[in-house]
Amino acid sequence: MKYAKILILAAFAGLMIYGSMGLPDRADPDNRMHQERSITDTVVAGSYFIREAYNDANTPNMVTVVLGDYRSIDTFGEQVVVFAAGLICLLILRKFRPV
Amino acid sequence: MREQFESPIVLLGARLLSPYIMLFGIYVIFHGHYSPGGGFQGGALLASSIILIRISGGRIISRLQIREFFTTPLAAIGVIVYFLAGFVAVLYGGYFLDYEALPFPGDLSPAELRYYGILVIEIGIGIAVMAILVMIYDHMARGEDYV
Amino acid sequence: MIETHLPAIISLNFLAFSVLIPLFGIWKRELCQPLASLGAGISAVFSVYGFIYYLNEIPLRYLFGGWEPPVGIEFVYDGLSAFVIVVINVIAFIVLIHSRQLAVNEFPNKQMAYYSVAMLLMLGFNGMVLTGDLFNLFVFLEIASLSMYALIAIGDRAAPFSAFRYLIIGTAGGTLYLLGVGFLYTVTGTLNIIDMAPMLPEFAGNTAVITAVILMIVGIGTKAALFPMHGWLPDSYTYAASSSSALIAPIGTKVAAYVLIRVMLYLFGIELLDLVVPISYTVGVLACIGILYGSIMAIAQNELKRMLAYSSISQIGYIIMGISLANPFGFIGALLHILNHAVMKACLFMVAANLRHKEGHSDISLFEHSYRRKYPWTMFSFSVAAISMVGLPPLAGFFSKWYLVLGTVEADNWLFLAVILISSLLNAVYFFRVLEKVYMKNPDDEVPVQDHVGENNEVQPSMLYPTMVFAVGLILIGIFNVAIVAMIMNMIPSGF
Amino acid sequence: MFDFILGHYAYWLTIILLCIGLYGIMFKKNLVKKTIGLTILQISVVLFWVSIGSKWDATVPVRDPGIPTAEVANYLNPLPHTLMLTAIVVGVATLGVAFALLVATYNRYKTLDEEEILEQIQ
Amino acid sequence: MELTYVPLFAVLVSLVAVVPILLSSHRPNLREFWTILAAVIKFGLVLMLLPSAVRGETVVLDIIEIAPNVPLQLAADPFGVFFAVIASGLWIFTSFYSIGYMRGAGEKKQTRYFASFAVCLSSTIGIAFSGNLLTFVIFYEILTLATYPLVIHKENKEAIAGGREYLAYTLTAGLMLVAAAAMTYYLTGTMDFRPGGVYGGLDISAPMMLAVFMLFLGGVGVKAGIMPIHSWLPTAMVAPTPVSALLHAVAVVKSGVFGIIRVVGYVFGSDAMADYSLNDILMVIAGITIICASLLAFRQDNLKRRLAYSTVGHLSYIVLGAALITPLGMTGGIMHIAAHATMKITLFFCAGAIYVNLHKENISDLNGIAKVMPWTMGAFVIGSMGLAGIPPLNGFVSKWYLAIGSLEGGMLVPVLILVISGLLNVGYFFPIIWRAYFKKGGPELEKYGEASPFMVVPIMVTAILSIVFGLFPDLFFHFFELASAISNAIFNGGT
Amino acid sequence: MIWEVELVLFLFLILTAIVALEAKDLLIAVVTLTIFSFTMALMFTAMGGIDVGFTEAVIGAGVTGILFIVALYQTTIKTND
Repeated sequence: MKYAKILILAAFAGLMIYGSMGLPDRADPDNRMHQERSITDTVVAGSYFIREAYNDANTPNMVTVVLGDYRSIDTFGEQVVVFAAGLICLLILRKFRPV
Repeated sequence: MREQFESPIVLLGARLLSPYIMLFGIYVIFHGHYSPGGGFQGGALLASSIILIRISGGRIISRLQIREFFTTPLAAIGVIVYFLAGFVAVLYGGYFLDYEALPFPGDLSPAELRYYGILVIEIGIGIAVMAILVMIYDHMARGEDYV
Repeated sequence: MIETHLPAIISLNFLAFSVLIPLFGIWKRELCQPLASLGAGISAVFSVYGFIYYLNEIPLRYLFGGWEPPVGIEFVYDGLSAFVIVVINVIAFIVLIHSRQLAVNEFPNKQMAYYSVAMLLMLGFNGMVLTGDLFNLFVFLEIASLSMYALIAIGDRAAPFSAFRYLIIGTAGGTLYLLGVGFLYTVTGTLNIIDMAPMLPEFAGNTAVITAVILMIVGIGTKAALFPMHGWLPDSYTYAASSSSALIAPIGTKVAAYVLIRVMLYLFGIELLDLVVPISYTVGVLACIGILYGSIMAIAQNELKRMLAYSSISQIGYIIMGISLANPFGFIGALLHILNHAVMKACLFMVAANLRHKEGHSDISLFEHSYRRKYPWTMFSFSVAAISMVGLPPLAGFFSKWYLVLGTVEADNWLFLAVILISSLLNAVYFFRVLEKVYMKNPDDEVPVQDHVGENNEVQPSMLYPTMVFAVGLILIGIFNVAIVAMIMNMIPSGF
Repeated sequence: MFDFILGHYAYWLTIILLCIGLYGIMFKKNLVKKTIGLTILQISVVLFWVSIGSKWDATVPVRDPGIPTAEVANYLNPLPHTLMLTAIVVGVATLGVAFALLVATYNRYKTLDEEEILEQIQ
Repeated sequence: MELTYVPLFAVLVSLVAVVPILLSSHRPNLREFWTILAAVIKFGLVLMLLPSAVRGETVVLDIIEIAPNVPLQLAADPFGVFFAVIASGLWIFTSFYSIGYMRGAGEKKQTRYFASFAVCLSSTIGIAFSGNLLTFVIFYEILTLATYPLVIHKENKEAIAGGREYLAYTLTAGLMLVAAAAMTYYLTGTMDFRPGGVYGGLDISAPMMLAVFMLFLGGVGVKAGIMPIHSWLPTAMVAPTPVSALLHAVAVVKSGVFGIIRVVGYVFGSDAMADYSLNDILMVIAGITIICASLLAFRQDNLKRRLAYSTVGHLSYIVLGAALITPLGMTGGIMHIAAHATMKITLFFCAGAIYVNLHKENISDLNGIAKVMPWTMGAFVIGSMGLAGIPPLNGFVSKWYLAIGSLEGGMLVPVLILVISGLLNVGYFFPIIWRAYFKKGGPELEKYGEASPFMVVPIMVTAILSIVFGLFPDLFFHFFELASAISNAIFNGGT
Repeated sequence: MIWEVELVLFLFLILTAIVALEAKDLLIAVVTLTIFSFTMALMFTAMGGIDVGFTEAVIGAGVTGILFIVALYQTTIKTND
């Protein structure tokens, strides 16, 4: 079992290094995600945020705009996760006295 | 959680520190539009200030601040604020969470509407995160027990 | 109005109820279960309505915040997601009705939080099915997973520990999925599935994309209990409370399998998957091993719920094998099996719950033939579901196997064909073992039959009827499966 | 070659962190240690996302009136940062649930060692 | 009169009868009344289809689509009607006989017994009228399930072991059939049964064809009891005797051979069989089975087991008829379905009567019983002679056509096999008759008399039927006419 | 972003991660994990993710640490590995 685990760990490391070879250089402004248009000529979300965030929401902090507006359902889901965590603690640790 | 800790110095330090952390947390929530920060960070800071009192003072003192019982409804209120911000937009003909459709009073441009929409949900997040982090702490500190 | 907002209504309705339940629950504890059923019922009605509505409409894309997809997040309500939504919501509705007595019996002092968390679980599953954004999928995955850990932790003495192990494995899986999404995002610069799919052929052969595929399959496979990542499942299902396992077992792994379909067939497409490494074939082989492993382990179990858990591993293998075949028949088989297996497993776990409720155990070695007198209809449901599981016509299980067999034949994949046939036999072994115990008197038993047979002692209607609904549903699905297949055929992804 | 290493060393170091986290999950018997491993794994993934969001010669994603937003290269990509905010909070929620389960487990078995608990279950 | 829905009603009538049978579980007379009513109605419905079948017409009814472009289709073609007439006709006698047997032996759970019996017959008629492979598979599996409660009826260890073995064999077979059907669908694009086959003229590699054929053979061959996979059949003898009679004479095993002829004649077709020399395989298997089963029958002391091995042998006559792929051989094989059914059911009825009356199962205990049960033993003699192929009886007719058929195909070995097997048949039946008639029985026989009329009358009727059909094969049901029409259809590419 | 700073931080991260996993006392492990989180926050800031850095500092280093400590208070700080 221990050797199997070591094998898994090695396989994971190997896979990650193999994958990292195909990744573009870090911080290179020519990366896909930093372009204005994608290769299928659709809008690239990240660049759109930089250009339009202030015009759309009057807010200088782009992260806040993305968080609160463009991807607000993500944030909503995240809030639900936190809410779920609270409820779950209640569920697991609290017992209500029998009626 | 213990009923009470017998360390006045620690308690005093915590009581001195706590309001400033809380103030900073509120600042972070409301200033999230202009600088790093927002609902989560602010909520977490608020929670830290409350938990600080709870750790240093014990149960009896912390009751004077926010009672354990109120954290769950507070969390629900936070979620409901966010949910309503989306739902009201639906009622006024937009998509869910489409702040342009929100009926804020006054004659506001879409960008300003979004500005206030974001502010509303940040407040909702702040309340919920604060309440829930405190809630998790409370449950953990009491262990498995009857209410 | 309703049509436009249908995806949001179906999923977010659960959230509204999960907040409502604590509010009303503090006031009156008995209201929790009806409210939960009501919430699931509303979503079920809307999803059925949406499914019918979909039949004559183009796919619906719900734009949250009104932003166009690559910028904002969308819910994609097309045939595939509408189908799976109907399956999970209707089953959740019926299971929640069934859970009333169980909750009173097993955790009377935790009902309020339980139903609230169950609603969040359904919110997570609905979101996972509907969302068209890879990161949003992760968020909903975490909602569903967290709720799942919690529901599993309610139960026997060992339940929290098994839930903790599941949490470790499941969160690691979710994290790996997130890492895979990160790779994809680095390469393509987008997160939207519909936006990303046409870009990926440009990056064919890129090692990062291949790694991303593997990481995502491993991550989701953990949730789906694909073979090497199945370790959490038997303990969790066994030790969880009966109502939890009846809720989680039919739905949880199916949704993960659905996500695998989305990722493997819609996002990457089968050519891209097999370009450098034959990933789809590897996944298929893993599914095969899982099928055989699950069936063999199920034979060795004495506890009914544990047996069903192992059988789940093997049945999930069928679905994933159907996906990996990547031809129309395999696809039909996989989707039909999502439906069939959900109904069958719900029925079987509910039977186990009924037995636990009445007898206090579900240990197969203690089953006796008086059960058929005591619980005639429960045992009827069990027989129908078991026979359907084995895959005998004209019950539902036969037809999904039939399409899978057609798929393997079309792919010239004799190994998979043999595995399906062998595992059907193994299924027969472990289900007929139970049926034999229930329907036949023990030959070693010297007690005369008349003294031994109990009175009709059937469970109360609130538990019996849901069980029966599934049993009858299996027969109906079997007879009218062609209507379902006709719908599924509209969903077959392009490129097959 | 140097450019390649400069562009990729962060990935490799992140991979080391990921492997440390995975090692903690798989090899440690103590449940708290497993949780620590899980935390390391999660934060490492966050690090990966943040590192891919970086950009040479760009400033933080807060609009500075002196730097034009029309030129995308001037600002960092805010999207990965946003996503990672979410991921961190999800991580802490998971941690909360994990601790609740830990406490419940400890109350039942009076130990946090996985093997001892498994022995007790048998 | 519109015949379209008659096949459906014929299938459904006994299925519907299950409900009143279950409801009247505490009133035996009413329950058995329902059984017999259903049997008579079913037989009448099947007879309604007979004239059109004799004219060579097929009544087709698509009930519902169960897979894209594959309906659940009932098609009462001549072959189906032929089989349905035998099955439903003999069910009437079996019902009467069951009443006598079950009451005589004081069996438990008779309601379950009669209900399963009804389902069994439903699926048998369904098999007979199946219009395509998928329908066939469905009814085939239902038959498997419905027979299981009958096999384990006694619920002792032996019965449970027998039931397990039965399930293991037949479920495996069902799966192989599913695989074979899927491959056929993939290779030919159709699942219909067509006289002359659907594989003709297709360019398929030989190993593939062999694989499909072997899967089919495994699928239907298990129920047909061909040799390496026959062993469930003797084991299943633990069931009550009417069940054995049904299993071995009418429903299950005949469904198997019916399936083999369907596969050979309607799926593969004679051309494909000959082109890929698949018939050789079938013939070798059939020949080996005939000889080995007859030899094994000698070793059995249990009467029912001896009859079981005899059944295994005789089923392979039919398989042999199919394997000859000559029109006359096919005719002989099909005729033997009817002939063997009437004769073997007579023999099993006799065995059951002896068991109920004297509680004797072993051949060595049968000394002198002819004096006690003259009618029963008379019928037994007729049946066994018929099986051995003595001329005036109906076993002779089918054997004759089999022999002619093999000569027509220019083969001598099958004729030889038939002759040897006929001798062996005589060999293993003769000791029974000899003991019954010429050995002196023990004193305890004095207190017994003939079995109850519920049992003796069906025995006599079936015995007489086997004589009548031997003399006039076309009487009443046009068996011979039908059989030759069927083989004509198969070999001349449809009527 | 200055890669020399990042490299130092990376080395420190790896060091703290290993210590956090290998420490024999769970309290030490948790404190080291907090240091790890805080270093990670610095790292995020160095890479330009000021919001992420802030969040990590507050939540990762603050709240997580508190939760760990409370969990240990409820259970035990003994460990075998």
